[in-house]
Amino acid sequence: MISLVEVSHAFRGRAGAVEALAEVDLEIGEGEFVAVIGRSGCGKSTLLRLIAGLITPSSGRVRVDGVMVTRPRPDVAMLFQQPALLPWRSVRDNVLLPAEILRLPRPAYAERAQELIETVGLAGFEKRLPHELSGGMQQRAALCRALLHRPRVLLMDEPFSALDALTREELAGELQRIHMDLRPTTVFVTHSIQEAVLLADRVVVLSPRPGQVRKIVEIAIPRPRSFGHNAHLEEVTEHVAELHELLLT
Amino acid sequence: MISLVEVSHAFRGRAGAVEALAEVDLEIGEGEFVAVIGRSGCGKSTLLRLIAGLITPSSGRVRVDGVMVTRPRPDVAMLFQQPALLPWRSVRDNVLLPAEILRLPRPAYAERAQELIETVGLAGFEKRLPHELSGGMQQRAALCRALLHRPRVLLMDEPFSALDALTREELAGELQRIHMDLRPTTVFVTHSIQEAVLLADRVVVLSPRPGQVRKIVEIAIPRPRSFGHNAHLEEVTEHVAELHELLLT
Amino acid sequence: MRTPRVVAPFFGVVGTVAVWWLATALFHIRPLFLPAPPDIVSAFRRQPAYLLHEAWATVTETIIGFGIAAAAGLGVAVVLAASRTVERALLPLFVALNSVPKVSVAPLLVVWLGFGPRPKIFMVVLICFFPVVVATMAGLSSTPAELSDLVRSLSASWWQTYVKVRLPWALPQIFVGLKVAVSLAVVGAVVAEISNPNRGLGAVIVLSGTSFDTPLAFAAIVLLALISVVLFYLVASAERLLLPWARAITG
Amino acid sequence: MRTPRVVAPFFGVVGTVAVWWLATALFHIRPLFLPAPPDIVSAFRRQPAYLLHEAWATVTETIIGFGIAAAAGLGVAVVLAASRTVERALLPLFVALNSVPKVSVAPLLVVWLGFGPRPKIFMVVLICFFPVVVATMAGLSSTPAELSDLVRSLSASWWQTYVKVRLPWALPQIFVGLKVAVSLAVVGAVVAEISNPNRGLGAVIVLSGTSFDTPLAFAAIVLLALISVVLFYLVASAERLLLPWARAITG
Amino acid sequence: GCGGSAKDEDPSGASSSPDKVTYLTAFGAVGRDAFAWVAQEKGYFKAARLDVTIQPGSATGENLKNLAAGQAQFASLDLVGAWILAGKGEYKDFRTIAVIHQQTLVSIISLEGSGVASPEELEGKKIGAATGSVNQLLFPAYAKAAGIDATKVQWVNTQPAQLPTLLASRQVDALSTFLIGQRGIEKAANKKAVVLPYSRYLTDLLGNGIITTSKIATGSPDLAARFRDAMLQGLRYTIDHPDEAAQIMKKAQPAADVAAAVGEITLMTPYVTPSGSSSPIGSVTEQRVARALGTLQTANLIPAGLTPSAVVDFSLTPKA
Ligand SMILES: Nc1ncnc2c1ncn2[C@@H]1O[C@H](COP(=O)(O)OP(=O)(O)OP(=O)(O)O)[C@@H](O)[C@H]1O
Ligand SMILES: Nc1ncnc2c1ncn2[C@@H]1O[C@H](COP(=O)(O)OP(=O)(O)OP(=O)(O)O)[C@@H](O)[C@H]1O
Ligand SMILES: [Mg+2]
Ligand SMILES: [Mg+2]
Repeated sequence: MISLVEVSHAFRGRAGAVEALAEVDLEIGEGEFVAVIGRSGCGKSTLLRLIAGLITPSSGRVRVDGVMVTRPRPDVAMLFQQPALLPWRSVRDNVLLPAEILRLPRPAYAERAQELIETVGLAGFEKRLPHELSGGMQQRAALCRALLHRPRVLLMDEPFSALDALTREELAGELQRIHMDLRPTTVFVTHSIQEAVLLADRVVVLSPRPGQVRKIVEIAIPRPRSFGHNAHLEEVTEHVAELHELLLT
Repeated sequence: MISLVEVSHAFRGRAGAVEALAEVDLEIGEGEFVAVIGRSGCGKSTLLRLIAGLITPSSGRVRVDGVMVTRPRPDVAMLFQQPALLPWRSVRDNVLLPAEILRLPRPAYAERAQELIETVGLAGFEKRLPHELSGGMQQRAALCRALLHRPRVLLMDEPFSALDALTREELAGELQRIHMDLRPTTVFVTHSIQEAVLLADRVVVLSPRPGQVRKIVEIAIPRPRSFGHNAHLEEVTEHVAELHELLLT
Repeated sequence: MRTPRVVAPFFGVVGTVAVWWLATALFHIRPLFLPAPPDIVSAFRRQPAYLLHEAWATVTETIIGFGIAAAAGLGVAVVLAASRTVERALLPLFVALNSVPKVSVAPLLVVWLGFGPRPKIFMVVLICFFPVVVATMAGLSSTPAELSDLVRSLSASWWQTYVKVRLPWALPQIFVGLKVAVSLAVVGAVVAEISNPNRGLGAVIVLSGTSFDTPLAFAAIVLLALISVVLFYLVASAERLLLPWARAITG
Repeated sequence: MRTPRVVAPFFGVVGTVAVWWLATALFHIRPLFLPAPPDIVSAFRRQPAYLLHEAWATVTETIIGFGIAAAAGLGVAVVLAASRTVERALLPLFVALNSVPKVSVAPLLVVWLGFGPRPKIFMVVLICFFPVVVATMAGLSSTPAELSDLVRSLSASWWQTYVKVRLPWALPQIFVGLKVAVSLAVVGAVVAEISNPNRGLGAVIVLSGTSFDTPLAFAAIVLLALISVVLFYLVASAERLLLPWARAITG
Repeated sequence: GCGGSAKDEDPSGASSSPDKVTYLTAFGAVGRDAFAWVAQEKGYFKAARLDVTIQPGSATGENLKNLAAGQAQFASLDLVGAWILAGKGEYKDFRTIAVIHQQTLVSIISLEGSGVASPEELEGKKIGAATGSVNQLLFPAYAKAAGIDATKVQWVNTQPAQLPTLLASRQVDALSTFLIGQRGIEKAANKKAVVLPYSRYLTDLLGNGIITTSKIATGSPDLAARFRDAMLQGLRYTIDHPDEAAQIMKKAQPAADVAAAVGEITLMTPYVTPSGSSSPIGSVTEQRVARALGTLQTANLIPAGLTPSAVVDFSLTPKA
């Protein structure tokens, strides 16, 4: 589905270039859920932007569905690290933006938008403007927007970073349910090792700048995985410890 | 030091008012480290803004040092949920902003800024503009700025939300060191229960909207506390479980 | 206790009139140079119907011309903002065109468009067009990177990008252009009327000027100022109505 | 393979000149109404030194007036943006003042300020002032809430808030005002020169008009356009130099 | 006056340093105004101990305002317009010190073949004129004298500079303007022009004249006389040498057109010389002025009561 071959990316700036990614090789299968972890500034967002076609790599090739990525594709949805809500649109209209742009039938999607808004706990705020929301609420609105049109590929850049532990768990559970349901190919950047282990089929560990694939850890725990105490607690703990170790060195 | 008496706050908007905080009573002593946790949208940021004097309560009284808060005070530093960096200033100049505004001697503070920048791992990025930084790097720059002038009161709104687990632990350790050193009165909003338990003298649990003080939990573990395995692991786990429970209900 | 909205403008106007009156009285300025406020009032009261009738002509020319210029300026700015090459090819031409003194174009307009209101409207368009273009272009190129990334990631078409994101975001800046343009619009109408003084307040100014009736000229100028202020605040209110979000996200 | 920067403007200019030339040739337009490009070139070549000398007079008036207007406009906008009350009291007056037709003010300026460059400079100031004020005010009130919260939380003084945050943030919008103003500046200088035609390209236009030398008038107009374009792009380059960050955070 | 760079130094002090004065031409820099530059170039001003700054003037009203404000001390302008203003009491503080055109140059000009060859043919036609100009104000009197109905004429108001274009582009059938513009109009329209001078019926009106403020006329008559003489010397030289005069003006005002200027000078020459061959250039009699004012009164342009000496300083007009 998604393949990166020797992908490097450097940002040129006035104060010299920053090498963000170096020689990243990665294959992600159809319907797979891949989590990406790594130190702050190691190039995780850059990686997502490359797959989304928002930037083109300095060298190497990025393919989605076997096609070279040169620009964004409508079947790939990106959830940005910042909420990026349109300040003049209400929450509902922000969530409906992809339907408008992809010219999907409004009534059906208006219903779906409402469901999503309720799922993330924003019921009652549909008609408010983004500046009337708290940071976490804005992030949840952006999440609804990314999920609205059931994209084939879902790129998520720290979607839960502004959420409290409980909301986080709830929404991670929801995300797992959606993934099992529709099987979008998912690349999920997170800072929580726990979350990565509980959600992903594989966890990609990036080394600090320039980002390189340090290790890819398979998580073979059967789904659905629950977030509280469960039968696989030991495996989870083991993986978490291993990933922690990998990040440290 | 800080006292809130029956503080309520409601935001008026086009689509009706939102009651963010209701009848909050809170006393925070000089040099104390208080963590605030609560569900997303429960009014944590609003609480900090009230103490900072950026907004005035709809009813009730907020006092700092026995003085009614009607506007911001120079000895209170606020770290916002968004990085709020000035886009035309380099990282270093952003960090030095408080020194300029409070007319502190530049050479001394330039040195301190450099130290802080190195501490948070931004060495080498001093001369870059904010848009050249990753989300986590921007947050760390904002953290440096808040710490620069050694304020007496430190209000921090999810300062580590965009950071990976490891950087988070490192910086939490650093924050603890700074607090033990200079003893600023600290109000620390976080989503990580773990972090709250490991950093705070007391943890304030807010109920969902409208935010009310549900419980205040004393954390009596002696300092310095370490973040890995330690002698007080059991107490930590107990507190975490208790707080988790409190948030749930 | 906030003072009501009209108090400040009221004092502003009263203050100006007072200073003006005092100046004419103290320095014994002759009405030929600068008439005192009562002279102007009496000039107005001598023939109010005539003045209002001419004012109405000026107002209609101004509004029609302003409307055309706003629409055209918006369209052109969108085209220029869409392509660097087109911008590089055309913007210098617009700058050049804009710098041609309107006063020397006015006679040509009469030759081309006759004596009716058309040359006046065209002049209003000429004079309003440029500020709208420059402001709109600036607004269109100020879309935050995160929002343009968002629409790009949704594979939005060029048209959608403009309609859904770039234009709404540019609106506060477009209104800067519109505000500047609307006050120039009145000037444009008057310049055209001065050059072909058959109707409008510009004609009143010219005619009264040649007969040395300076108070009448000033009565016309005061009416012009009033029209200008009203139109300006109409645009400003449209802005307030349309863009509550813009005020909300600024502090 | 990007085309070099000068290609597009080059084709823009060549295209316009070609269309113009063709129009004059095809419709047999007489040089009195619209001279063909070669007529203008030869008019210029008959007395280049004179034209350049007068152009220089216009340029200096324009630049001095523009500089004064930019500084004054900035200052006034800061004051108006600082207080709603002051804004409400003064802005309507500025709008009113701005709508007074400059053409009818020009003779008065000569009466007050003499025949030298002063009335021309003053006219440039009058005409440039308003766009700078409106654009700067808009820019100053567009500071994002998070940044104004930041400086407030640092207990910054009024002055610091403006110097460190509000003004830098407003700069991109201030430049919109400056760009509009600079192209009006040239017009202002010419309007004043037309009314008192002793120096400058405005004088050339008037005097050649009275002697029916339309090609010479157009040579002056072309020079004016050139001056305008050069000044506009000088301001635009200043913007590019000063505000790399503004381009970086937009997409 | 509103100050400014007024240069009224004490003219009575007959020092060796020349008196600085500013002079406004009647209208820009065209042939009818060339003589000022001739006087400058030929050194007549210098010989009269004058340091003259020549400013291109705009119109009667503006020139008077600048005189009133002290920005200029002398000016040329259309005497009919100026006297109407004086008669209406708008501005009286000036005195005529010399007459340049002994008859008004105001005329109807149209193009050959446009159907206007005599005053009668004006009825039902469009006539272009500078807004509110003397030309328009005088027309009823002209019409009455010529025996036509003034109300049957449709006026089109424009700016002076715009008039030839309007006629050439056939937006109007005729113009009311100064007859010396004939050559320029012919050049613009590429056709011969038909000229119907007002002076044919309104014989008593005067054309341009040189004026100064009453303060200078009464306070420094010597200065005024010196200025007058230098100017008239220039005028004489100009009508004797039209080509050279045009060249001299072109040198000072490069935008001027030599051919058009020569045309104007030759056209105005007959109007400069007074009818009685004994009276010199620039002179005027009190009776003549009285008749001119009378014409204005009967045309209802000024109220009764304006005396010739209120507008002309006969002690300063040239004498035989
Ligand atoms: N627009 C840009 N211009 C210049 N450098 C950039 C730009 N965007 C990112 N970088 C640099 O690229 C590197 C990787 O950035 P990226 O945003 O991918 O990090 P990240 O892994 O997402 O970090 P975080 O977890 O903090 O969000 C960083 O060092 C950053 O400084
Ligand atoms: N400017 C505003 N206008 C209107 N409502 C607001 C505004 N700011 C916050 N609110 C509302 O107040 C409530 C509390 O907001 P606050 O930002 O304090 O939440 P929070 O606890 O910080 O949430 P989070 O953890 O998501 O940041 C929310 O319901 C929000 O909708
Ligand atoms: Mg990132
Ligand atoms: Mg918050």
